[in-house]
Parts: sequence; structure tokens; C-alpha cells
Amino acid sequence: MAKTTRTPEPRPEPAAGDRRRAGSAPPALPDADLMRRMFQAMWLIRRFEERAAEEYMKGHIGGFLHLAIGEEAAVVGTIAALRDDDPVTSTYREHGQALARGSDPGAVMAELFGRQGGICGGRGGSMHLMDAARHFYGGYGIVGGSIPLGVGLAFASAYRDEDRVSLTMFGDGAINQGVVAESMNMAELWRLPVVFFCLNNQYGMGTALERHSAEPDLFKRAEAYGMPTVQVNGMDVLAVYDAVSEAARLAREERQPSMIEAVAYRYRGHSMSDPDTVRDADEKQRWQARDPLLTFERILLGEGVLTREDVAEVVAGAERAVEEAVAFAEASPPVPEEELARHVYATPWSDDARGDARMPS
Amino acid sequence: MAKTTRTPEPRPEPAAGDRRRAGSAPPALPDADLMRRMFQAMWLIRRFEERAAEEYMKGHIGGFLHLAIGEEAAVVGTIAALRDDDPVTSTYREHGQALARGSDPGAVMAELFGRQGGICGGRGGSMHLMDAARHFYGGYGIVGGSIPLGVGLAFASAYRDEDRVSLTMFGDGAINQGVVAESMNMAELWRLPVVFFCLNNQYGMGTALERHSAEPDLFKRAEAYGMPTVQVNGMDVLAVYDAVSEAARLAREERQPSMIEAVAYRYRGHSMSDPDTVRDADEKQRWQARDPLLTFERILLGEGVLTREDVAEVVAGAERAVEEAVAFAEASPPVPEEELARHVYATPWSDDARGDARMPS
Amino acid sequence: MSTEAAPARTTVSYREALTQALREEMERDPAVFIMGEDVGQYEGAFKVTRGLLREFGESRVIDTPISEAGFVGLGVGAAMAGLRPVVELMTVNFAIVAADQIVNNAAKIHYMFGGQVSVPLVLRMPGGAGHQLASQHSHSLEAWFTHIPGLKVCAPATPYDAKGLLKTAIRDDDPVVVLESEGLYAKKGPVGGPDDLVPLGRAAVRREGGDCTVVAVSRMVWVALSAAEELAGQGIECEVIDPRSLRPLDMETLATSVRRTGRAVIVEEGWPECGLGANLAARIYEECFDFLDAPIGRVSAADVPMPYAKNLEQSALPQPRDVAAAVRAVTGKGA
Amino acid sequence: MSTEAAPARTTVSYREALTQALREEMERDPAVFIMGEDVGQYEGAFKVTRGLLREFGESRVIDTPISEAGFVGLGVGAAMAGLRPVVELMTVNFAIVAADQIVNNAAKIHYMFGGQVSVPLVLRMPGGAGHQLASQHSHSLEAWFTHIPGLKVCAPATPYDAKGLLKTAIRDDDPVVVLESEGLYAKKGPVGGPDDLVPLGRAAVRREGGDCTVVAVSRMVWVALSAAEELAGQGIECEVIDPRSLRPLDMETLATSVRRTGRAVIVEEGWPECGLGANLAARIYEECFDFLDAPIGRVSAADVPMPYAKNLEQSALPQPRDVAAAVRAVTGKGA
Ligand SMILES: Cc1ncc(C[n+]2csc(CCOP(=O)(O)OP(=O)(O)O)c2C)c(N)n1
Ligand SMILES: Cc1ncc(C[n+]2csc(CCOP(=O)(O)OP(=O)(O)O)c2C)c(N)n1
Ligand SMILES: [Mg+2]
Ligand SMILES: [Mg+2]
Repeated sequence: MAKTTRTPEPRPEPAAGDRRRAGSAPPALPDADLMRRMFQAMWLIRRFEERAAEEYMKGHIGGFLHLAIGEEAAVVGTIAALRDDDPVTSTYREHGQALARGSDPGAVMAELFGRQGGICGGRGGSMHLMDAARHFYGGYGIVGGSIPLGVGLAFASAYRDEDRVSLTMFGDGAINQGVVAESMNMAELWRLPVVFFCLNNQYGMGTALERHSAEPDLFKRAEAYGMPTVQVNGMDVLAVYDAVSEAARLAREERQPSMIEAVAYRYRGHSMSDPDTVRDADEKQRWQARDPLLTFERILLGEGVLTREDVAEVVAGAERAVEEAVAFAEASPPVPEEELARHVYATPWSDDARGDARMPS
Repeated sequence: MAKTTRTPEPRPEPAAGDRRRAGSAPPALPDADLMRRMFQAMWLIRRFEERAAEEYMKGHIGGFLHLAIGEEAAVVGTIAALRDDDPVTSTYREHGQALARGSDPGAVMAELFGRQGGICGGRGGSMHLMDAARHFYGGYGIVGGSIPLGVGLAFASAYRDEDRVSLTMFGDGAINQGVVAESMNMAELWRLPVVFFCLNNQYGMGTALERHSAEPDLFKRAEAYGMPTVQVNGMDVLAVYDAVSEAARLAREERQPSMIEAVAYRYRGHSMSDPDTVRDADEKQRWQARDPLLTFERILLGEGVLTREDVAEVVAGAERAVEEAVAFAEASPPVPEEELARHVYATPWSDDARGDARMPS
Repeated sequence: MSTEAAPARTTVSYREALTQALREEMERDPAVFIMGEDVGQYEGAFKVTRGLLREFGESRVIDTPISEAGFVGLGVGAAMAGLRPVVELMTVNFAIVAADQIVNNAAKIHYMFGGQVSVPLVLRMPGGAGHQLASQHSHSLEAWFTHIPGLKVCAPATPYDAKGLLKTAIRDDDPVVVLESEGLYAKKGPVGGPDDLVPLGRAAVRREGGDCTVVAVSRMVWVALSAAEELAGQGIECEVIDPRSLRPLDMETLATSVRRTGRAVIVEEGWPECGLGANLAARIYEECFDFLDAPIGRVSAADVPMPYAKNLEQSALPQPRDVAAAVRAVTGKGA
Repeated sequence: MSTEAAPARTTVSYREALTQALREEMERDPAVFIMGEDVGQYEGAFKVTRGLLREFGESRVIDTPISEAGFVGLGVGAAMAGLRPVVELMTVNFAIVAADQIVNNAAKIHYMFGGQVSVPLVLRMPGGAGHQLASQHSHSLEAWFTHIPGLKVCAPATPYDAKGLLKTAIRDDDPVVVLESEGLYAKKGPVGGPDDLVPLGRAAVRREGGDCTVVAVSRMVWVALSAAEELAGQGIECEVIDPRSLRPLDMETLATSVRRTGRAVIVEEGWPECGLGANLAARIYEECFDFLDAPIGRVSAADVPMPYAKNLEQSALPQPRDVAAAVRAVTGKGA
């Protein structure tokens, strides 16, 4: 993994995602079964989020709802390349990371519904999913704020001499939070097993990459610390898979942190409340034409990994899973109000004053 | 000013400061009169700080006292290359910047004494000198915190279409504060007339450069934003003068921000309370041998700018100025305690409650 | 004393009132500029800066990277040079990453340099909860800012005050934190004209009554008023006072009312420990000790990080029924 | 109830007491490590970590870059993974740049993720003023941290408590902010042994007396005690109470004392507005309203950024004479 650009994304008009276009010869394909599961995960995420948008409009989901529709390749390619016990941290745009890690779609949807059966008991909602049992260490709402946590998870792995790799995902806008720079310096200084994964969807809310970063090649930020970096086509799940596999190997075997910049695009506004008026229609269409699900489908059909029937079954399977998830969420009871102060502290005290809210238990 | 290294500092054993060793042919010397004034300023700062140390031991100065002895070339070369109305911001190690800008040594010493005649009326002390009339916008105590202020001063210059250049000085340790990265990105993104001057004395308190920065070539931090950078010998006042002159020209004429890394060394501990046990004696001796005052004296004698008698007179003049400064400080009255709450607000209100401290005036 | 007494020209939303203040002050003074995340092309996360980029151009309406510490510090530096930056923090929650620039630079510079330069900086930031934004996006940090000498702090509850206080803040030579409320942007009401300023340090009596003084801040003013309505039906008359400005604080108006009613309830959206309510209570006790017939009631958010679930969030936030219950408790009247 | 009652083994400085706590807990639990600026080779700005690098090596005593937000966040992440980081902030003043990591991550994670992970993190930081360090280096932010649910906060005033509370904090499964005092590091006193913990949420009565309860925090305990001495000579007996832990707070001990004395004075080193003193006053008024014979006296730092000049700084800080005057005022006794 050299300090060079791989499968470069000529901006503003990137070539259609296809790893054969990569400067270097493409690595061998992952095995067919894994690719099938990756394809399934991408469809599950797509359908889950499309449905979440509907439920939000119906008022079943509150707060902010940030969709990663269009970013499924970056999400699934990343998780697929990691070991199941490699800790992952993400932002508020993290439904996909949880689902790709195998979290129960019902528990995730119930969390969006704010129900007791939610994966965080209804405390976190869409922005704050966590599945600690699956080593998904959560979605965070303060831009940039979760990145040092990812470095801390890597620190713990190194401290205990484990071979786990911590991967922390963040956006292009997040790279402008100072704590990211601090985190990169410490990671390289102490050679911590961490992968900085920047999902560059080219906008921070309504602000285009070129208008928020003096140097639009974001991977160069990590070069300043002497870290290996790579820029990949984030619309190509296999390109992402290759990059993360190599980054994870570096971290696991050589304790070498690195940064990946995956250039992608989100098909929806920043959140459900964003009218998305800043981005122009042509641009959206160009990127729609490179839908990561269709790109991957072409590859899988071309390689004979899937037949058209298989594809239809994958899509139908995703449909069914989302139906069940919504059914579970709807059936899940509300969080009991007596539990308001539960989980404020892991080891609470019983306070002598002002009632329940003061008496975590 | 290219993205390359000039008068490189092979670490850990840097060559003696001498611009003739520079990769590129040395620019013409500044005019003799200016060089004389630079030499005078360096001696004034040296003697002022040696005396401040004595007064601190006598208990006439309180708080922290950070000396820049050994760093006079970086300080004076910088101020000399700027226009008098170019705003300058610095850290708590800033006696020299104020003196080089022409602040009255008496008022500066009185500030260290915490007297009414102090340049900040005794409110700031050694760490917080300011001389707004001379466009010295202050010394700040929170590492890294003053750097966005310097960018803000540059912003104001650009906003008003003035041709003032803002220079902000900070240390090698400060570069690890996230706000520095944020500041650099904004400066380059908006092409603000600012010079980031990193006085790399190779230690942040007791932590050596290599132990706090993954990439010891600090100028590379700014390259990540596409900014021109240069590394210079901070023990050579002329090398610093050249670098700052070019950086100021870039900012003034091309609205191009840039970063200068000046590699230097402080001869005293971090502050008067630092026993300075971490740095080894050999290292200190090697750098003592490259005393910027002696280096510059050699050049000035060699170029026939000064005679030995002139040099003696400069030293004696510095001595006299410091004597007068101490006399002024000693004679300056204490700050009246009724003034405790003065200057909390520029436009105070008269509060109805709890006495003076609540009633700024 | 009530702001509604002032000549009201038109009726607009709290959001539009702020936009008017910004537009008028930018027209009045070329040194005023706006800076923040998505304040330009996107017209602000809450659309407070709608239309201003078009009107004033990119040199005065500046979209920033997501670098709060950096651009707040930049604003402080620009203010030191004599400009009048109006920096928008998208929400108060994101001001926390800029806390050092606010506390150690904005609030300290005028003092620690002996008054050589001032920092005419305005920091606008909406806060509060109620939209299921969960723990990291639901802060009310009135207490944090009010704790800091060197800052001035206000929290408008009406469109009139939103406009009048923001204009005052922009013209003030000191750093002023303007705490807006996410829950009030759509609130409509009368606003003043270009020259109708609302001074810092003057409370407003929102409703007169003799049984109990209810001191409520920002959105809580409306919660208190609806509780007062309900209580009036039960024969309990509340005097609802909105401090409007937290630093300076108009103790005179508060104390005068409490001395008359002999009872007080304080309503805040923030947390109870070391919060604004505790501070107001302590100061009222000090100035009205001999007049108080009962301990002051405090209604605050539950002492927990804000949960996402709607029912939990609502139970964590002060509701009119909580205020009514507190008033009944301190007055000993009603059910 | 007084800690001095506990079996005291040796007499050491507050600094050394902290070092002992760190050493003992690191020996006890390999998951405990120390991280901070200059805590290793330099042995700490205040030498609290003296000798620990030599004893435990670079893997457990880690010098950091000057990146507080980064390494506090790193500590939170490591704690989520089950380690027990003891992060030293060189002073409380530098914790402000890490405020977001403390408030939005350390304090929120256990709650907002429904209790899936806890954050057994200790944040040590000395605060206070008195050494002419001027405006940016003289903060007492007890109120800021105590405001935040999800954090636990303590402020030891004696070597015994410094050791006992730090050990408790390290063994606690929640994030604990340990506020040390720069002015107390040299203070000598008895300390407990390896198993003598001081629980959070238990106040200590430092001196008994029937005329007035004086609640004092951290270094102010000693200021209060010397005032109490002086007052005793004038026939005024103060009961000096040190809360020791600010969140949780031992209201029972405070209220019991005030109900008996009927008078209270609160002494804090921080600022008066929205400060710790206002909070303690509000809570005491609420629980002791019918027992108070006079308004509670509050002695705080002046409401100004801290000046450098020694005479100004001393006049800005609470002195024994200020405490004595406040006690005389609330008791109506003495000159
Ligand atoms: C510190 C901070 N500032 C501002 C915000 C408001 N905000 C939420 S998401 C966002 C844009 C982030 O963009 P990016 O990092 O590219 O991630 P994306 O949303 O594109 O996935 C902003 C400004 C925030 N949550 N935190
Ligand atoms: C945010 C912050 N953290 C820590 C400190 C304590 N501190 C003061 S100076 C210093 C070292 C700074 O080193 P450097 O930036 O290289 O400047 P130098 O002292 O070498 O001139 C530290 C850690 C501080 N003042 N501010
Ligand atoms: Mg983005
Ligand atoms: Mg240094």
C-alpha cells in the first residue's frame, strides 16, 4: 500500500466504478460465497433505508434520519474485509455498518422507532446504534468526535497484544475537525492498529468538498504524518474490499496505521430534513448511473457468480427481511418511563434528593 | 518558495548555522543599518531575559517565566522581515517579539513585575504581553489557541482589502493541537495573508520532537493543505529573515499563506520552574556552540558591518536599556485594588448585586 | 416592562426576526459579516440566514469547514482587528468543541491585555431539546456560558427579543453569546423596527400575577405561560418573568416581583446541578430571604443525558404540568 | 465521618498520596495505565507521576503530544474496550479543549447506547489559582463538570482523600473527574493503606461547631478552617464540612449540619455565577428552608478573569478574612 492513488477518481466527472480500470492489475476476486453475502448485505441496507425513509414520513421515526443510500459499496466492502471481532466505529450515518455486521434488522428498526426492543433500548435512535457483541462500537453525532475513540480501541488491542484492527469511518467534512489530525498523529506515532476510513461523499451537508477542504485529495492529510494512504473508488465494493483488506493486513501484521479515502456519493439529502437543493441534478444523475448495487450486479453476473434469478431472490430476500424488521419494531413495546434514569451510570448511587431522575438504578 | 527544504537541519546533529551552506545561493544581505538594528534587538532580548531570570529568582516576578534565550535569531529575523503594521501573534514565550517590535522595555519589565506601568497594566504578566499600538496582538497561554486568532487578523486584512500580513508564531509542540490543522485549512481554502511560523525548538516541555510528532519534518503538516512550506535554520537570523521576507511577499502580493519551520533550540528549561533534566548535556553544548548572537556577530564582522568596538557598544547598550527597564519597573506603583474589575468588559453595565467585582467600570 | 409594550411593526417568526436583525445590521455596518457552517448556499441548518448570501455576497456570508474551534478563533481574531463577526454555531452542542476559544480567548482578551483591544464578537447558537435528537444533540448550556466573566449572554424567547437582542449583541463591543431555541424558530410574534433594540440586562414581565413569581428562560417562557393559564383557571395567578439576558442579569425585576408574591418557581430546560435555575434560586434567596413564604421551586430537565425515545424525552423535559405542580406546591393552593 | 478518623498509616504530601494511589492501583490491576503530557520522562508538570515510568515502563506510562481532545478521546475508546485509563490533564485549563470528548463521549456513551459498554475512565486535573498564572491558567471549573450527568466528580482537599478518592475513581466503572488543587500538592497529612478507599458521595466534617455550617471545597477547606480558628477566638464556632465528592453529593451530611446550626456559608474558589456555591446554596435552601435563620453566605472568587498582579489576584481569591466576615454576617455575631 503505497502513498499513491489507486483507481483514481477524476473529479468532477469520475469514470464508472470498475476495478479493471485500476492502475494496478486487479487482485483476485474474493470467493463467490463472500461476494454473494456482500451483495445481499448491500440490498438489505438499500431496502432497509428506503423503508426507514417511508416510516420517517409516516412519523414512526423521529429525530434525524441520515441515509447512506448510494454508499452501500463503501460500507459493505469495508465490513466484509474485516474480521468479525475487529472493532468498528462510525458516524450518525451508520445503519449500514450495523446491518453489515449482522445486527438484527428488527432490533435496528426498533431503535429507529424508539422502542424497548431497539438495539440500544430506544435510548440512541438512528444516530446512535451500537452492537457491542458484534464489535460495532457505535454511531456518533458530533462530527469527528468518534475518531479518537477508534484510535483508543486500537490502543486497547495493542496494549493487550491482541491482533484486532480498529476501523473508524468518517466523512469528508469530518476531516476538518482538529481532533482528526490529533488522532492521526498519535496513531502513527505509536503505530496503533487502526484504519482511518474516510467515506468521501463529496459533501458535508450542503458544502461541497472543494468549498471545505483546501486540498480535495483528502488522503494527503494522513501523508503529513507519514502514514500510508490510498484513494479508492467508493462506488465499487470490490475496490473498497481490496483497499480495506490491505489496510487491515498492514495494521494487523505490521502495526501500521493507514488512511483510505473512498470517493462516493449519497443519493439522498444530508438527512430527511434536507431539501437537497444545493447539489445539481446532472451531478446526481451521473452518480445514479454508477449505482454500486448495479455495478456489483454486473460484475457478479459477468463472473457467473449469480444468475438473474439469484439476483431477484436476493432483492426479494431483502424485501422480506425489512418487512419482518418493521413488524418487529411495530410490535416492540414503548420504553417504560420509569426507566428514564436507567443507564446514566454503570455503578449508580442512590441519591437522597430529587426523585427518580436523580436515582439511576 | 517551493515545497522543498531550504538550509536543511540534519537532525539530531545539525550543521552550524550558516546560510552559505544553504542549498540555493544566498540572497543578498539586508542593508547594513537593518542588520545593525537586528543585532541590537537580539542582544537586548538576551540581556532582558537573563535579567528577568534574576528578578524572578529574587521574587520580583511571579507566575511562569518562559525564556527564549537561544531563540533570538528566529524571533528577530521574523519581526525584522515584517512591516511595522503587520499583525503578529505569539505564545507565552514572547518577550522577544514585543521588544523586537519596539515595545518599551520598561513597560514590558513592569508587566513582569505586575505593576500599573506594565504594558498590560499588570493584568497579563509574562505570558500575556500585548502592544496593540505596535500591532503585536499578544502572547497566549493555551498551546495552539492563538493560531486561529492570527488567521482572523489575516482575514480582517483581506476583508478590508488591506495589504497587511498576519504572522503567527508557535512551537513544535503546538502543532499537535487540532485547531492548528483547522486554521491551516481555512487559511489556504480562503487564501488568507497569513504566515504560520513554527519555532521548532525540538521540545514541547520535556517531550522531544520525535516523541510527540510522528513526522519530525513539521513543515509537511502544511503541505497537506497544498500550502508552500520551508524549513530553515532557526539559529541563523539571516536565514529566518530571508524565509519570512519571502513568505510575507507571497502573502502580501499573492494572498498565498505559507508555513515556515525554523529549527532552533532553547538554552534554558521550559520555564523557570523546569529543572531541565530531560535534555542531555552534550546536546545542549552542541547547540550552545551555535549561539545565534555569536553566529550573527561573525557574519557582521566578516562583512565589515560592525567592528569589535561596535559589538561591545551594542552589548553595553543592551545592558543600559535593561537597567533602565528594571528601574522603571521597580518605580512603577502597584495596580490599585479598586481596579480589580476594570477591563472585564469594554462596555460594562452597573450590576445591582454583589459589589465591585460585579460592577466593572 | 413587557417587550410587547414596545411599538410592534409586523408579525413574523422568531427565525425571520433573527434574519431581519442580521440583514439590518449588515446594511448598517459594513464591518458586520456572517460566518458558520452552511450559512451561505444552504442558508443555515435552521434557515436563519436565508437570502443573505444572495444579498451580501460571499465576502460577507461565509460558509466554513466543520472546524468550530478554528472559525470561532478566527472570529475572535477578526473582532480584535475591529470587524464585527457574527459566528453561527449550527447548534450549542457544537460550541463545545470551540469552548476553549470562547472561554480562554473571547472572554479573556479584553481583560488580560489591560483593555488594549476589545472583542466585538457575536456567537449565535440554537439549543434545547424536544425533537428526539438524543444525547449529543440536546444540550442547554446556559449555565456554562453564564459562569464565565467576560462573556455576555442572552436567551430570547420571543421574535421581538430575538431581533432586538441580536441587534444589541452585534452593536455591543464585548463578546455576546446569543442562545436561540430550536423549538422557537417557528414561533410567530411582533417585532420592532431597525432601531428597536432590546437592551441586555433587562427582564420582561410576560404575565402579571400576585400568587407566585415564575422565572422562565427561553422556550420555557411558553411552557410557564401555558401552566399559568391552567393555574389561573384554578384561581392561582402567576407572574411570569423572562430574564432575557442571563449575564448581565436583571435581579431588580426578579426580586421586586418575588418580594411581592413571596413565592417563586424557576423553569429551565437544562440540567439541575450547577444549572441556571440553581443560580437564579440562590440569588433570589439572597435578595428576598425575608419575603419568601416557601422554598423556591425548581423545574429542570431530568438529570440524565437526553434519551431518543419520544416518551422518554418528553418525560425528561419540563412540561406545563410540572410547572403547575411546582407552583401548587410552593403556594400550597390548588389540587 | 471525618476521614482523619480512618486508620492513618503514614504522613505524606497530597502529591505523594496521589502517586501512591496510582502505583498501588497499577500494581493491583494491569488494565490501569497512565496517559498525559509529560507524565513519563518529565514525571508530570507537578511530579505526581514521579517514578512511575521507571516502575511500569513506557507501555503503561505514556507521554502524549499536546492533543488533549485526542488523547482524552483515545482514553474513552480504550475504556470502552475494558481498559482503565487514568488520563492526566496537565491542568483543568487544558481540559477545556477536550470538553467535547468529556461531555459528549465519556458522559454519554453508557446511556445513549443503552448500557452496552461502560467508560471506566479517570480524568485527573489540577485547578485553582494563587500562583499568578493569570487569566488562562487559573480556572476552577467544578461547576462545569458537576453540571453533566454521566460524569462523577470529586475534589479532594487532604492527602488522605486524594489517595482514597483517586483509588475509588480508578476502580469505578464510570468516568470520574478528579479535580486536584495546584495549591495543595505540597500539603502534608496522613494517608490510608492500599485498601483504604474513600467512597464517592460522602462528605467529611472537618471541624465541629454549632454556630454556623461552612461548606468548603478543595483548597477552600483550609481557608475555611483558618477562618474558623480565628472565629473560635471570638466565640463563634463553625462546623466546616468538605463535600469531597460533588457528583454524587452528600446532601444528608450538609443538611443535617445546617438544620442544627441554622446558618451556612459556602466557600468556593470558582466564579459566583452558575457556580458550585450557587448550587450548594440552592440545594441547602431547599432542604433546610425552615431551619435557616439567615440567608446563606457565599464566598467565591471575584467575577473577573484572574489577573496576574499578585495583589489583584489575592484580592480576587477567597481569603480567610472574607470567610470570617461572611460568617459574622450570617451569624450576626462578632465585630
Ligand atoms: C462538531 C459538529 N459540527 C457540526 C455538526 C452538524 N453536522 C452534522 S453532519 C454534518 C456534515 C458532516 O459531513 P461529512 O463528515 O462529510 O459526513 P456525511 O454527512 O457526508 O456522511 C454537520 C455539519 C455536528 N454534528 N458536529
Ligand atoms: C492546550 C494546552 N495544553 C498544555 C499546556 C501546558 N504547556 C504549556 S507550554 C507547553 C509546551 C509547548 O511546547 P511548544 O509548542 O514546542 O512551545 P515551546 O514551549 O517549546 O516554545 C505545554 C505542554 C498548555 N499551555 N495548553
Ligand atoms: Mg460527506
Ligand atoms: Mg518547543
